[in-house]
Amino acid sequence: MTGDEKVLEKTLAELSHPGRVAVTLPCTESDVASQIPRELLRGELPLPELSQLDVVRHYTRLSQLNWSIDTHMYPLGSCTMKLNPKVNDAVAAMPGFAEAHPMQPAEDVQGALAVMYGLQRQLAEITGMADASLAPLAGAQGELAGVLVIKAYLESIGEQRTTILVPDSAHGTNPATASMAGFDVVAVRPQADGDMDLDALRTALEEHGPTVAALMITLPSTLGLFDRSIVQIAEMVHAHGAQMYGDGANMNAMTGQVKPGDLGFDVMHINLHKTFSQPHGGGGPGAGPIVVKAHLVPFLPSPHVERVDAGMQPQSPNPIQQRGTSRSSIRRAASSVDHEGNQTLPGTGNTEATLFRLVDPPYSIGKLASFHGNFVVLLRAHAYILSLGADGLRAMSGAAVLNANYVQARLRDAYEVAHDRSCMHEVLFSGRKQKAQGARTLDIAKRMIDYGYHPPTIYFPLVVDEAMLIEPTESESKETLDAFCDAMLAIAHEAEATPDLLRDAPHAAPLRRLDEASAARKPVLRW
Amino acid sequence: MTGDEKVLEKTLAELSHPGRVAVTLPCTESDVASQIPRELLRGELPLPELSQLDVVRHYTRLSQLNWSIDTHMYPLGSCTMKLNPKVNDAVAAMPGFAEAHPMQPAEDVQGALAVMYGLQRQLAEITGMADASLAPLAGAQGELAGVLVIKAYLESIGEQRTTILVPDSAHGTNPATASMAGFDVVAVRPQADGDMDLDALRTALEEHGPTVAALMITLPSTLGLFDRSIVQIAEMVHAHGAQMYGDGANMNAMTGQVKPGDLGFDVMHINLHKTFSQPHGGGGPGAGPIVVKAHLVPFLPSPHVERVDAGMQPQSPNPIQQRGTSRSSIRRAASSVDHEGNQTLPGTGNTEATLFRLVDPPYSIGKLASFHGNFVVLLRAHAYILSLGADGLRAMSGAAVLNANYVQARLRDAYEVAHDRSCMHEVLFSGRKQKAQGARTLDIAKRMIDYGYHPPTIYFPLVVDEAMLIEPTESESKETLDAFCDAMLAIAHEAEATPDLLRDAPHAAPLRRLDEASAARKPVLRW
Amino acid sequence: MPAIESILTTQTRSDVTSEPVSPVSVDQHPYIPMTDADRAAMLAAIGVQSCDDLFTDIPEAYRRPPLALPDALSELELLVEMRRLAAQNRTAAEYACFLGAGAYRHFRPSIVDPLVMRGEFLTSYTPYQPEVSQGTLQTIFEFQSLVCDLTGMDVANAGMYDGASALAEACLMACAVTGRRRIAISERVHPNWVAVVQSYAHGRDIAVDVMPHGALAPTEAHACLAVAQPDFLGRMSLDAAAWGDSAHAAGALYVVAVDPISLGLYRPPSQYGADIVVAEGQSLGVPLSFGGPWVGLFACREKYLRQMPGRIVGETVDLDGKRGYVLTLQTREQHIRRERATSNICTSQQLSALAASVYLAALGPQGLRRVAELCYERAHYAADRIGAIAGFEVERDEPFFQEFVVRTPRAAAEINRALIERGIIGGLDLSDAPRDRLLVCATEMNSRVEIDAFADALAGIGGAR
Amino acid sequence: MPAIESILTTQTRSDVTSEPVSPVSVDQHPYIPMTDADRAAMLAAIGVQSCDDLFTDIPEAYRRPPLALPDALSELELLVEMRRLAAQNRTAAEYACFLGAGAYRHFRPSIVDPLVMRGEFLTSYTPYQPEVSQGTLQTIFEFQSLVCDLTGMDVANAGMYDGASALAEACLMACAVTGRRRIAISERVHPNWVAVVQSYAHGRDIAVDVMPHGALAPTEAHACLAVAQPDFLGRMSLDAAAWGDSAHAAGALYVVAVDPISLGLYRPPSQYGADIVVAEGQSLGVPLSFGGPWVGLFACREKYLRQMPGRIVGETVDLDGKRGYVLTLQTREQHIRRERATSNICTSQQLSALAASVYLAALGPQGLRRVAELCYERAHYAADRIGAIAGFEVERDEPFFQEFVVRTPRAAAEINRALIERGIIGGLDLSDAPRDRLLVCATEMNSRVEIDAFADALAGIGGAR
Ligand SMILES: Cc1ncc(COP(=O)(O)O)c(C=O)c1O
Ligand SMILES: Cc1ncc(COP(=O)(O)O)c(C=O)c1O
Repeated sequence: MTGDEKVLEKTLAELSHPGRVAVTLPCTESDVASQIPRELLRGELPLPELSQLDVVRHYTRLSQLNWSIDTHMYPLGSCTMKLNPKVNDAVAAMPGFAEAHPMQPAEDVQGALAVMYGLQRQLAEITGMADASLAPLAGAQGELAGVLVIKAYLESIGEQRTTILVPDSAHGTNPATASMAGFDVVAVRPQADGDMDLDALRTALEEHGPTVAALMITLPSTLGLFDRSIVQIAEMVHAHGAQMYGDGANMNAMTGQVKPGDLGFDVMHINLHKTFSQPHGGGGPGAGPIVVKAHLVPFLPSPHVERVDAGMQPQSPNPIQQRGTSRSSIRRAASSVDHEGNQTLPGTGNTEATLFRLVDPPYSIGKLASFHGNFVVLLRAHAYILSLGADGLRAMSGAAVLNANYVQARLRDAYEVAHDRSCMHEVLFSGRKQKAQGARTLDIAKRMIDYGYHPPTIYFPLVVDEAMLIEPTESESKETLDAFCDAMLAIAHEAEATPDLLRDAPHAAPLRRLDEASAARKPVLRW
Repeated sequence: MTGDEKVLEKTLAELSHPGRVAVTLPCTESDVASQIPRELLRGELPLPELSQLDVVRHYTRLSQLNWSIDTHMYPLGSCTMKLNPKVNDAVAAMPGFAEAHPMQPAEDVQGALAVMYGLQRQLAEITGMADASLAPLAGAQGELAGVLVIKAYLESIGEQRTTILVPDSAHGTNPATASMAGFDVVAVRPQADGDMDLDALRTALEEHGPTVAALMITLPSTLGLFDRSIVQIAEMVHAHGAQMYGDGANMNAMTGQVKPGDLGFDVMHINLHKTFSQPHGGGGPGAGPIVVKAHLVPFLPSPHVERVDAGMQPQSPNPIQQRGTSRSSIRRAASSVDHEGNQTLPGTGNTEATLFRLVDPPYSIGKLASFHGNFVVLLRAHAYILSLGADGLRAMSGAAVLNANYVQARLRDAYEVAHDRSCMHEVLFSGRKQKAQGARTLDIAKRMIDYGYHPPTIYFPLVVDEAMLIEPTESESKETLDAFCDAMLAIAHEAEATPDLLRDAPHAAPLRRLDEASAARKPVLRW
Repeated sequence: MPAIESILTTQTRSDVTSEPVSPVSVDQHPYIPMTDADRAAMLAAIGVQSCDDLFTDIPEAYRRPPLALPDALSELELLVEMRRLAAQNRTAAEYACFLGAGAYRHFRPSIVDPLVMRGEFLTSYTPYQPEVSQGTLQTIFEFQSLVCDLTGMDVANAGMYDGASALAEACLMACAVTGRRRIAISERVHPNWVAVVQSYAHGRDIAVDVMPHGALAPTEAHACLAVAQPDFLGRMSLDAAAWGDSAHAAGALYVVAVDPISLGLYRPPSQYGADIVVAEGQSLGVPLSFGGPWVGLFACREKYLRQMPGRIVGETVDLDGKRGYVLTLQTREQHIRRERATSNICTSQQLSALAASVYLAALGPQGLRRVAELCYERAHYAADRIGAIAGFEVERDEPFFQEFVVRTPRAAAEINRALIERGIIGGLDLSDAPRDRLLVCATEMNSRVEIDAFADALAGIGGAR
Repeated sequence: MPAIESILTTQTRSDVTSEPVSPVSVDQHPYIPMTDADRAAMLAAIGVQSCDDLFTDIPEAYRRPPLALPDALSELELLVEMRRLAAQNRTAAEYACFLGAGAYRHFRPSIVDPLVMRGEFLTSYTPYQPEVSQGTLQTIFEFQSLVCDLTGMDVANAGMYDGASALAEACLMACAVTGRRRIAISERVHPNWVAVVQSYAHGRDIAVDVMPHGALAPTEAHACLAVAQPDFLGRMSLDAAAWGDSAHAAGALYVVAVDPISLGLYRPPSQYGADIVVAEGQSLGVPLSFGGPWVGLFACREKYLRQMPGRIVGETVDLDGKRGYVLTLQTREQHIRRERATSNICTSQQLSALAASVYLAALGPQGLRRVAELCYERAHYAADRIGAIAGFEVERDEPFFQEFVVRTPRAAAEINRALIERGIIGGLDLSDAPRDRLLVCATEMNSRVEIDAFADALAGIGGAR
């Protein structure tokens, strides 16, 4: 009942009141405006004016209108909404990282470069690839980078290939990326069991023959399945001189279980904001590093972190004796083992030793971002991998897959399973049965809100109608999964008995369903 | 609808599941248990076991069940629920403060001592007293300290006084403190206009004559009024050889407007978690420094921060030239003006210079806390005062008083004003009229929740029946006050038209009214 | 601290003195939303000319006194100045630290701060309105339960100011329970805590007998016997149960002060006769912060419940039968009982209690035991290393937990001074001539490598003349 | 970084190599709640023997490969290790900093982080379900509005990856709008941004003509003319309007990249003909963080709305007529339009956009103008001081905002090296032989005292041989 009942929270503009400020700043010592050419000077600046309490309350209240991993189970398929460990936020906030300037010379930012180098190696190891590039700022940009790398590679060997094959179960960014990279997209259908139809693939490969640059395939697929013929697929693709592009958004099912590199992938992107637990922030930031086989390394985006051979390692004096005279001596003593397990140079606090540096790969496809990528996202991912270790990463994917199969087992009688086989980290249902009863998948999703669960991904992938893609991740406990499944079963029963209840849902959210049609017809995009 | 509808949030014990942990720790390298005498060893340790996600969700969800300054107007009379500037939290988190050990030698904690000394001086200046002690951990402990100081002082001049006069409008901690300090409490009534009844005071003073140690009086009073005869009162009290104790919980009305020291107070406590914006944290921490006149200084609690005369001020070399060899040289250059405006010694980072030290006043009443008081609370208060400056502190009390009078003006026709005169920082209403209509003050308070406002302080002070003590503070904007007043007027109308609506309130809170009687009858105080 | 800071600072200050720093006229201060227009409108509504008209109750002569304080600092300048002051402290953030003596440096899991600092916890008041305070109320109920789990006692309150005042209140409570006016306390209780007990006791004119460790003999005159386990010097006594018996034999209550971390490894006081248990909660996820704010843990036997000081939260139901929590048994408290209240405590240390709850919830039994074991292991490793240095002797006559006493070959103060120059905060100087002694502490935060460095430093300093 | 850290670290690492660090068996990792008991029950429910049975779709030979990674670090050890690495960076946290060149150090008000880091913002996904995502959706609507206020443009999107990719997308959008396949861009745009435009353009086989500042002459072949104001060297051009006219004369779009802080003082691009405006949002309350995550601002004229890339939030009502916000105009996007989408962008940088919103809300018009004025004042003071040093020359042929070029008497790299030893991070080395040049930046974070120290240092170094 806070004020206007038609509004959950006023906008900043509605809260604005002339003369208010939320923060003080030092004074200027001259009339700056008078020093600037009149034609360059700004007139009015129409920004909202608020007190500090206004700003604090506004955003605190708005935040409470959100559901999030910190408040609710959020089984959004293909998004891997897992725990975001708070320790990673603490690491991200360390001034030594947060205040590092991207244009500083390498010798002054060895700590940051060590983190990036460490992650490059970790990702290559986890995926079984030769090397990694951390430049891409999100999965989609990773796709662009990967496809451009393929393009550059093919050009380098004098091949003109203009087509990319994309299963029509693929995420929208796959075809969108292919065309951004200047390729024609040819769709290939999966067969009934969810695996790729090898005959269809063969036909496509033969039909488009020498123009096929690559097959862009998601593993596990967006159907939540591990394609059993993936090795043959890779062989067929390679046989036609094309490259295997892997969409690694679903890596959470595979860490420590299988290495895409071993299966024949040439390049793959990884969504650090999925498998490696970067908080999603309501839509980013994320990061989409790519990993590649050796033949593609020279084409990686720039910059790339390279390790110079550690020759002149300075002495490590007793850290304590030098204390008080110079902190650098202490730092110099910080010799340690880097994250691949190799001996690294000591901290280069005030020494001239430079172990890591940024380089442009010889045939690089160029830059994708202003500087070196979403560093803090990389930092969190590095910390996450260090916190889990090899065993932890394997346990993580094992638990993620077990959780998904448990949900499948508990719900299979109530909801139609899209593919009757064990799934990977996510399970795909179809709402056909409920639709026939008068409740569409959208209605089921909205009803879940009343039960306190964020809806899953719906109507994706497009190849299954009334699709519900549920990804519990390893973070949810059995108790939570059981409560979730109980709710889903109750909803299935409601769909049968009282479908209207679902069509009107949600009933217990801050808002009821919103009119998206008129929002698009007469767009109101600003105050 | 999250699970059990009868429970807003499960307890940690209900969420517990054997084997779970929320944080990892390093390994031990031996079997420690075997090294400890069996009779000292613990058997089972029945603590809850949760995953990190369990813990994060539990507390995040619980927090959302709270109302707070960051989410709602919170006009709790006598509590000064004002903005808590976020910058003060940033200061409190600085490692140089957060990791300072209370047992370190003075020369190693000059920064912390400088903060305490600065605050001692600021509080003395603001209140017009000779000096301050920051030891008391809350207002009530400040009261105890103040009364014990009076007791020690009187003893030192050979007086045996056993009575303390306390207006019956006083906060409960006043009489409770008086008896904790071993005094008998004699109550004095205010007169109709809210000021103290001088005749009653005279009678009391004469009746108890030489046994009266002090008058404990709150200024402005808990009625939200500035006692117009405060100066006479002080004279009368002093004339009888007794001391004036001031309860400074309401200092927010007086900063920069009047100095209690000028009015004749001998000792006063200040609630830093009220006037000086320490966040209340759901019930603390706070701090209750006391300020005293010169004759009471020798009796202050220990420790007290003393400033040693700055003789040997080291040279200030060019900060830059020395850089890289020793940071201390940089620090040494940080000469500056301290917060009273005096020239201070430079930071003593690595120098031997010691400007501030902890001392025990010669006739100290002793220690009140393990160490030096609630340092971080003191730190926040110091930062707050520096952020406002003299003008800001005066503007603060001015706005606080104007806001309260504005609320009084807007609501006076709907609710009975306890005293028909301009109030200070808070306004006292009586719900008599509404009670007659069938809605008690409690019902009005609960109804306010439905309108999105935290209820005011109710049924306090005890001397006005159906009391509603409203303190808006300077932090609330006119728009917020207007919306609040509109709600109060609507409620007054409801009380007349549909009192049941109030008696059933709240209707829009996480819970309806709770059964406090049975909670006290059969206490369930743990899982 | 960085050059940039100090430099900026000097400028900051000169700003302060030379020219108004506040960039906006005061009515536009970010903490005070009232604008000139607002003020005018409000004054009109009230029907007065100016703000001053609202202060006429203040005798003319005393109104608007001068305030000798510097001009406001902008937020940027404030942060620079505070960083400068913070940099003047030599803390465990930058130095190795072997100082304990009642304030312990332990690992604080990263989840504690982001949860405790959520605005809804941080900026709410004592939960007087339960319908909109269930967050705080449930966390208090859980805190009480955790304290009971930890100490093994029946009931606990919402927390006291700190460990020392909790002990003082416990002794006063014992007096109320027994109607006696003498307190017996062991000489081995932290001296600061004894001092606080004396301050509180002095108020009520109650006598405090500090008894020698060898002869803890409470009489019929004593309301309680108060001891510490571990004691001020870190020792774990085997006589704790016997002391309890002697107290009970004298009809006195047995009050035990414990280190909460030690309870991860050592048996709880409930198992050796304690009637009231108090503890300093700082070790449980609360930063050192130069001594506060911390929180006192307070637990006792059920039968003493109604004499217990402080706030207590109880479980109940709302009108719809939903579970909820409320402040309860308030008839003990000052706002109801006034001069007959069990204590005058009102605002306490809820946020620190919350931090302790999150800490315990995060560690669980496995984690707390692990921390206690690491403290034991590191402290004993340190004792072995130091004991092996010529001229240094570790007092080992009794078992200890994470702290121990070292006899030093030269003035302890000199040694500490030499240590700080080597980047190490040494132990507590216990020197009571003729003996030179250091009270040394090691926890899970002191790595073996660091302990080795400490020992090497002592070896280097020790001999030096 | 402190002794204690480094020391702890070495031990940490040895722990790692010598023995399992994880104190609990992996199924008890805090990030993975599943216990052995849970696993058994779930496997039974599924009807398989072991977890491995769930991975049989993976060809036998490839299952469970070895993973050459060190054992898990405990949280304590992780923090020690990360602090050690952080300490190896020489940053503006400890050094005076005069480096800009596309990454600017500005004051970040303290309210930004606690609000932005609230779990409900931090850990929510792209708002696909509006009923439970109004927090994020309204903040995006407000972000779009603030960007429009700032740039003076009609419409803005929810934000792009960063300024450089925003510029690249703007150029591709211009190609889509005009149907042309050449991009004209000024040589004075940040070289990294030009490089990103080239990468993106290469994908679609679009040509990029980098035009000399003196001759920005787009032709009928060009989809757009892209310029920067201020430009890479900090200069504010008086020809911005003329460039716009030349672009429009050629039927090309006029794309302008701006520094958002400069808009507090300088007129917005909407007033000199811009069709699309992009900017790097980092200056608006986002930390430097070695280059990311930041956020790209993207605004344009209404008529180009439907070719705009990225997410857009619109206002609407729910079934009860309550105001709400939703993702809208999604038919532009990849998940609907697939290979015909305006861009492939999906996950963007929402949290950084939120930080920028909070920043702008906190500063307001007074604050933003003040920051811009301080930057101007400090930068020009620095230029005056440095210009007065023998051997140093400041390029002043054009007006500048907060960055300027200095000709140095000796190799810029040597000068920077000497500066860092004096606690100062110098400017960007622009040296293009034979000239030695530094690009120097000063903002409100550089005090006059600090600038003086910088100048004195240059004077000392400059002469040196
Ligand atoms: C399968 C798949 N591929 C690609 C993407 C695109 O990744 P991003 O959103 O980081 O650009 C996503 C995530 O939405 C995805 O689920
Ligand atoms: C008038 C008055 N006096 C004393 C106190 C006690 O202060 P504290 O709660 O900090 O102990 C309060 C606050 O509750 C109060 O309002």
